[in-house]
Amino acid sequence: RDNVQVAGSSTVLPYASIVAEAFGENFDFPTPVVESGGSSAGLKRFCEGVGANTVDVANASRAIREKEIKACADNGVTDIMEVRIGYDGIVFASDIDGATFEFTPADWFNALSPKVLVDGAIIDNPNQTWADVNPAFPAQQIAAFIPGTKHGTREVFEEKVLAVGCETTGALKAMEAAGMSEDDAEDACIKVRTDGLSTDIDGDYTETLARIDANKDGIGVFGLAFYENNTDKLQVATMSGVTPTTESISTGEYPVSRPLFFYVKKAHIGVIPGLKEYAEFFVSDEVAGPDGPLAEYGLVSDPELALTQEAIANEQTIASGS
Amino acid sequence: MTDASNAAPLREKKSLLVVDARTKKRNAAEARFKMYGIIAITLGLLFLAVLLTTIISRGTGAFTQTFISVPVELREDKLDKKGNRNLEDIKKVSTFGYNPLLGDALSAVIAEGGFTTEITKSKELRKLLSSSAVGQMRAYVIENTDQIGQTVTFDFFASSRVDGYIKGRVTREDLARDKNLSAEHLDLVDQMIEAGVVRKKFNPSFIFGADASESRPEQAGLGVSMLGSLFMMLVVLFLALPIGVAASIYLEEFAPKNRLTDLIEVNISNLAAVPSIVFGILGLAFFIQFCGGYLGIAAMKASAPLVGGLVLTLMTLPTIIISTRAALKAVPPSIRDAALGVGASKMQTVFHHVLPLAAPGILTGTIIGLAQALGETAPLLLIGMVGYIASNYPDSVLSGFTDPNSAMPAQIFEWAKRADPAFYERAWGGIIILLVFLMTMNIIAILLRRRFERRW
Amino acid sequence: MSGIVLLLIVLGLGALAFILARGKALSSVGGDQRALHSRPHYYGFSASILTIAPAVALMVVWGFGQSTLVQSSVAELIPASAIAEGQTVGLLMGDVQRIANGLDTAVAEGALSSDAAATLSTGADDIRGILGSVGVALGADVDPAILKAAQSYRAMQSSGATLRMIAVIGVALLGLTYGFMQTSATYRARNSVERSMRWTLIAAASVAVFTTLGIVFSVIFNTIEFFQLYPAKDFFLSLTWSPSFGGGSELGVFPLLWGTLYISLIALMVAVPTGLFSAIYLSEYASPKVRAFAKPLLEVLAGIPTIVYGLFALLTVGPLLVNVFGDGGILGVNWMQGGTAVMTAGLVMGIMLIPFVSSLSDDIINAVPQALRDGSLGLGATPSETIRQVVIPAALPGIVGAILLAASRAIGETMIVVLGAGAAARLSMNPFDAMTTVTAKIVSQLTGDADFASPEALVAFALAMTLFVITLGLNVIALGIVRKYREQYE
Amino acid sequence: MDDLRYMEMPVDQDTKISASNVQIYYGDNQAIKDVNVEIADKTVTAFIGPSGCGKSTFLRCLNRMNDTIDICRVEGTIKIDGDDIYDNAVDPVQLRAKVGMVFQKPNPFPKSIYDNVAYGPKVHGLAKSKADLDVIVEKALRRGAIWDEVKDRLHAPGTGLSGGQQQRLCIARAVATEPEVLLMDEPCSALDPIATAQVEELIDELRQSYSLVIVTHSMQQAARVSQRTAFFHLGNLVEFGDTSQIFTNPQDSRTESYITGRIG
Amino acid sequence: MDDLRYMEMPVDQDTKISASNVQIYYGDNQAIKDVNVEIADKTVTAFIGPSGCGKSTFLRCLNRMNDTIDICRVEGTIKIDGDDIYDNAVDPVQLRAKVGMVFQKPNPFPKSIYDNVAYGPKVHGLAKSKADLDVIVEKALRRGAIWDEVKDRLHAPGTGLSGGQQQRLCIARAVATEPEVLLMDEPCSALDPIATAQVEELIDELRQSYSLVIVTHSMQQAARVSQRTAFFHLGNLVEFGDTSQIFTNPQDSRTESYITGRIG
Ligand SMILES: Nc1ncnc2c1ncn2[C@@H]1O[C@H](COP(=O)(O)OP(=O)(O)OP(=O)(O)O)[C@@H](O)[C@H]1O
Ligand SMILES: Nc1ncnc2c1ncn2[C@@H]1O[C@H](COP(=O)(O)OP(=O)(O)OP(=O)(O)O)[C@@H](O)[C@H]1O
Ligand SMILES: [Mg+2]
Ligand SMILES: [Mg+2]
Ligand SMILES: O=P([O-])([O-])[O-]
Repeated sequence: RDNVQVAGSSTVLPYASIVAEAFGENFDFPTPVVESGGSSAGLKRFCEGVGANTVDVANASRAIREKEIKACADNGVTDIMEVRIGYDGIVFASDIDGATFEFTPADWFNALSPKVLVDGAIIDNPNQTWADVNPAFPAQQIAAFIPGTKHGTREVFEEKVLAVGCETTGALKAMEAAGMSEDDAEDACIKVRTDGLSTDIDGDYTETLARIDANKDGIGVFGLAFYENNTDKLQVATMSGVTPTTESISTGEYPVSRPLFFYVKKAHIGVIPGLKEYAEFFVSDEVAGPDGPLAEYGLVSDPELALTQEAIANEQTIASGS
Repeated sequence: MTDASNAAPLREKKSLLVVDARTKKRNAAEARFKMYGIIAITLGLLFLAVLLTTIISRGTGAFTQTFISVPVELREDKLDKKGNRNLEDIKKVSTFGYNPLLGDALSAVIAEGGFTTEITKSKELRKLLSSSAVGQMRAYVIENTDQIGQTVTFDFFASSRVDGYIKGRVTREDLARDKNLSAEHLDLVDQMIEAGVVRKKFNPSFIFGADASESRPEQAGLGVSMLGSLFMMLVVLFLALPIGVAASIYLEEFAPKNRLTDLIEVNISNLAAVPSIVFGILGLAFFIQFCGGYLGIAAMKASAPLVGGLVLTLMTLPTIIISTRAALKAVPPSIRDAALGVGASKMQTVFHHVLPLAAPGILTGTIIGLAQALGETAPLLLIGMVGYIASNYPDSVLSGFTDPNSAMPAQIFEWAKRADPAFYERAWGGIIILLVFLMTMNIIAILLRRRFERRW
Repeated sequence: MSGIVLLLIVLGLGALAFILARGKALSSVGGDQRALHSRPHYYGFSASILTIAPAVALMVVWGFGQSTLVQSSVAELIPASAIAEGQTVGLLMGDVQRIANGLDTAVAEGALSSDAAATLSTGADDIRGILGSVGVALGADVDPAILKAAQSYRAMQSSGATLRMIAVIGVALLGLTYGFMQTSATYRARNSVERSMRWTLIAAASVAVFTTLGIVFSVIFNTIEFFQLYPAKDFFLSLTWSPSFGGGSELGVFPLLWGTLYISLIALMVAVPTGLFSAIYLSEYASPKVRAFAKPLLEVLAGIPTIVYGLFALLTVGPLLVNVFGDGGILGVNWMQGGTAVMTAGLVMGIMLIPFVSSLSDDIINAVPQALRDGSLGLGATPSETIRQVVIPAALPGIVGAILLAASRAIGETMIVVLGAGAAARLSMNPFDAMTTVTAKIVSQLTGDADFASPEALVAFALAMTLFVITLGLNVIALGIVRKYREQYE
Repeated sequence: MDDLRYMEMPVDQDTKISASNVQIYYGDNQAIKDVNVEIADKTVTAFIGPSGCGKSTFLRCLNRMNDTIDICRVEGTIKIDGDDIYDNAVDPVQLRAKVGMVFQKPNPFPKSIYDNVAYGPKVHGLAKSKADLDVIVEKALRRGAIWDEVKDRLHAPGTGLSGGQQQRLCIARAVATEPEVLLMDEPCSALDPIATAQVEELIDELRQSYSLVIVTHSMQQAARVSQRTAFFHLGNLVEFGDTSQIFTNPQDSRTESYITGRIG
Repeated sequence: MDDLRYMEMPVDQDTKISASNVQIYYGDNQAIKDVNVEIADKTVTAFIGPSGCGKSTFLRCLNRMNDTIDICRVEGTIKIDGDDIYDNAVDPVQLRAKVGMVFQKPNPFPKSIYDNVAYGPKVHGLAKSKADLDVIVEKALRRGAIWDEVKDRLHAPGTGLSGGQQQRLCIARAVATEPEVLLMDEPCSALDPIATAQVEELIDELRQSYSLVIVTHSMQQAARVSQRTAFFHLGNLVEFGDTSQIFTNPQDSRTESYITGRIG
């Protein structure tokens, strides 16, 4: 095998494909092959073992888990380099011709949680329209298209929006006061109502877009890059007063984002032609920097990119590095 | 025997020209029945028509593309500082190094054409063009080092937004919050169209080209993944058809009828119900990890059309076996008797008489099986054929089976997911190509089937 | 010598065997074919098979044997010091092979003489440069031990190839001789050839069996792993499907099975009548011209990628249904909340399945002997009575096969379900509610973001296994029904 | 052996079927050439002639069974009870209910023996109840001279019968619908003498009320059961007349040589 | 009509086929009960008996054509030229090449007339060249007494022939492979007297070198062409002997009543 083989997250795929294409254009190495199939499937194949018939790089929209590192090690994949390439902003957007929204996490909690706090009591969520949630909003039917539970984005949504909303509305306290254990209360916070007002999307953002197309009341969760490519159809909502842009996300002002990674098998470096070059090229300033093509496409570049570059140069692995 | 009085007519005599009530009723039922048939067919064809018009109306745009012709001065001081035309040195200049040249060239075009625009920054100007432009230039320079220092006119892809504007998909209002292009750009484009610098023309590289990354929808083509599909279909056709027919012949004509063969029969029908992605799991485990990894067969690797073809073969087999068996069953036994009776062996009987008579059913199974295999994406997901893969043409026919490649449906599926709406048009365009491919592939089978059809 | 050339030689010997044996058979009876047990070409084929089959088998086995042998002896040449931490010998073997192949290419392209290739050394030559010039890119500079290994790898491979050639041609010649010797007028050549054919047929039939075994093997271990993490009781008996990342998922298969059943049922309710009536019309009423034109057209429906159907469901059929059955719809019934519903997916899937039923049934109906139709028409039955009571029952096994195929496809479909029916697992009787299927969940859990060793990801395998067992049961029942109602004509 | 027993039956019945200038083509091949014939009611008419001369073809025309053969084309007029059966207003289904047919090759349905016979009556609604139907089936099977052989296996498939049994089953099937005209294409070809006699008895019985046309190769059979005989040769109707006259005093030399060349 | 012409042929030929204690079952139904019979070489043996008595069943056993019927089971031994044909070592294909068969229902292949006849010779390699094959086909069709009718349409489908023509085509097809034993199940049932005579001539001619078994319902035919006759009744072989003896002096009362009950 002469080419670098990459597998994993479909969220990282666009960035990886841009890099792979430019890598092929600028190096004599063959263009790397970038498969999609999900972070989990990619890491699973990554951890299958060391050798030419396994992948060299796994893209992931979340950090590798302890259990996975162990599973990797069981198969002889011990020296893993973790590379954080930047952040994926997660935005809320609705139809371009519809009403404009300025959300807070509390709004989302009150709209989607099966149980909310009303007048000091935890009751079944009575809210049917956005006006019920917040009088400032139009009386528009709640129709949320949120990522299905297979998506890492869902986890981010739960942690950074629902859980936060749960706390700020005081629902968390009220639940604990009502005798729930802390864990149970936290679990209850991130539950989503199942009466049809919220729809899980197992597909990708195009599907969410199509759903909003079919239901103009819909509000969907998108990646920043996807939204930026579809500003003709979508308008983005602010969160806690901040408009999501690459800048506001990289400064941490806009709260909802997640880091993106790829993982490299150190053992393959020096054996698979172009592997190290690919990794270095990926995080080079020209590519992943704030003016590079990745940022242009919608990646929130990592302020600590220099550290990452150095780590790659030193072939720092997870065990030795972190 | 029976007495004559028994033979009294049950029914009264009537003229044939007068249709009696019962016959009327039966004829009405007949007409209804026939009507159901017509309705069913019309419905089917109607659905087809709706789908096809949708596909065609959305997809034809993908076959044309906007180009901008730009004369670029290939400045020596940027491209070959040492001036000795050493390829190694020229290669050191990355595509990023070509950006300034492009910006200057565009400014020159504006100046020369006398266009008026507010846009002056090189980076902003370059937004008119596809990001493939620099790559195109660099490849040209490496091929033609002697051209360094000259001015060469390139036909660059316009960026997807500009193309969308020309095709009517993008309007000035749409660009209000778009950071990729602004309304001023469009004013400039209008002038450039006027001057003939910007043209929309047929884009063969959509049909023959390779996939491009997310940021370059204008450059993406289906050609390489079409080859991927072609190689996979070759594998499927040359394995699934013979194996399927052979298996059916064995089970239907030779196998003893017992519990074991019942089990095999049920098992084959059951295979048809196995979700296609599970075949992907099997393909990953058996072909890639076992054959490729454990046995060390180099051709069995991820992303190889050979492996994809094998997986699709396994997936198509049940369809072919089920239809072939049904067709074999439908051949009247008297024909087998006739052949056996003149001393043909069972094998000869089957191959000379039964098989030709069952051919229409077998071909139908093949047509449907191949259609299914050609359109399938899910199993390819697990064997590494979905993603950004079809970016290089294979080096040779033989390596076409093993070089990493994607497949048409996977490519279309990938495009449909991408963020830039320009890919959406390409996805539909890709479906047109896929359907043309399908029809071409099936035409022989359809003609053959017509030849074999007969009643007895 | 490459395998292809060797194969061609063996095939050539096979052809020779054919000519010789056929000639011998004919001459043994002085050219009078009647005196032979079998037709002359059977003698030819019989000898050919004896020549080719063992030789090719040997080639394949030798191929594996040699590569294993060479690999292991070359691996011993690589000193432990050359193996970096975390690397394995196997990984380095890849590099060795790449260098060896690169040297081969270099020799073939004239960049190196074969002597030079065997004596290159890392100190004196720029290996990476030389190989790079012939298009073989290496990941790093070459370690001397690796180069040594690569050179002895080449040497072993080439002597192995020579040995293989001798052995394979030898076996082929032996087969040829034996085949030629046993050729005589009384030798049962046809039986021997047919025996080989029969084995070939059996081998083909076993492919299906091995596929099943393969499927079972490739999902069973992960299924077991799943059941170690998640109680089987909950999986089979819980009525909720709600996976979540943090653990505490409820993974009851029942709502998914229900969705699968419901959607497939609706799809079949669309596809079976439409397909069957189309088939009947095409084979019994339509003129040959209409038939020649409509049948392939309907088959295009099977070839349209499912994503198109999915989008069609999402963008066209769903809103249309909402307009009729939804809130404020034409019927004013408010049964439907959103466009995604069992009904949406079922209808669209039904369209896709039409050709599965129509084309296959059409062929089978067409194969029913005309004499049966004549018999019925002659009694004064109308064509439709004839079709319903004589033709269809006679064609029943084939039609059931076609329907089963359509049902199978319905069960296995994902894209239409995801886009048309939604992703939410729900237990409801209302066909206008969103639901999802087992298959859709297999795909989504398999391609999701959950930790791959977690029950949320592993459940995909358990789902696959469960579906497999259930469809097996349904197929057994279907077979029983067909057996019971089968009418064999003549 | 018996001599031919010439019938002394009166044959001046009403005309049931009249065919004039009938031409039948299979593609370009003309199988029947300009045939004119009048078939009387309550009579048995025999078609005889060498194999391949067009008997079956002409017979199939009389109830439009040739409609099912794509390449077959009929010209001329055929009237039954004065109605042109090729008229557009005529429903072939009703026609075939009236003009039943026994085919040359037995073609039982792949159903049970019972269902084979019950099929016609069910289609025509001749039975009011299951018991009724049982009676009809039994009667038909008795008339087809096969009741005794199959009464214990009425629910076994009709295709599992011997050749002669299948032929009789088809006869039973045809008479079960009580047609006014019964066309029988070599109904006794696979039957032994005793069964033949029984079928001939049936024919004789049916003649009391219906019109029958039978194709036969047995001159003796024609002589025994028919009142009128038509001799076909190479697609031509060579001679048509009273059976006695045809057999004793043929007008055409071809008829004579066919009759006298007889052996069977 | 002719009287029965009892043959005065010597019938002490070598035994070609000998069946002993043959029992044949269809499922649980016994169709042939303990039949013992010896069929001589260069002789025509006729099987007679009422419809459904098991003639075809027994005939199909002699070249193992019953193998194709799933539910059919044979017990006892049948030897041809001393070899047990149900022995495992026997190749049924070779057997059938040696023992040809004409089926009761004509079953031409849905191929051209030429191909129908040429198939057997091709499979057995009887022709060295196309010209050779043409000769064989013509000869077979002439023997089948159908050459004149089809010589201009050799490439028309065999299924487009008339019933009698199909029957003769099947006879031609069977003789084209030159089997040593020819089993014919009612070969003349759909034939007119002249064609019947031609086929009988063929049978007579074949008898010079081969052994023939024919099933027939025509007592006259049995008497005319056969030297030995077997009478079956309800699955039993009631009587077997020289044709002349069977017809003049039947030993069994059932034979007698069948013979004397004859009509056709
Ligand atoms: N395929 C079959 N399945 C079951 N029973 C059968 C089958 N074929 C024949 N039989 C039965 O076996 C018996 C003998 O049948 P066979 O065909 O041998 O009669 P036959 O003497 O040839 O009569 P015919 O003169 O009518 O042809 C009959 O009772 C028949 O119903
Ligand atoms: N389906 C057909 N297609 C073409 N030609 C046919 C078809 N059926 C019959 N023929 C031809 O028409 C002529 C008359 O055939 P028909 O079946 O009427 O003969 P027949 O008198 O019934 O003969 P038989 O006594 O042999 O049954 C024959 O030459 C025959 O070959
Ligand atoms: Mg006829
Ligand atoms: Mg019989
Ligand atoms: O494909 P994802 O793992 O990023 O959802």
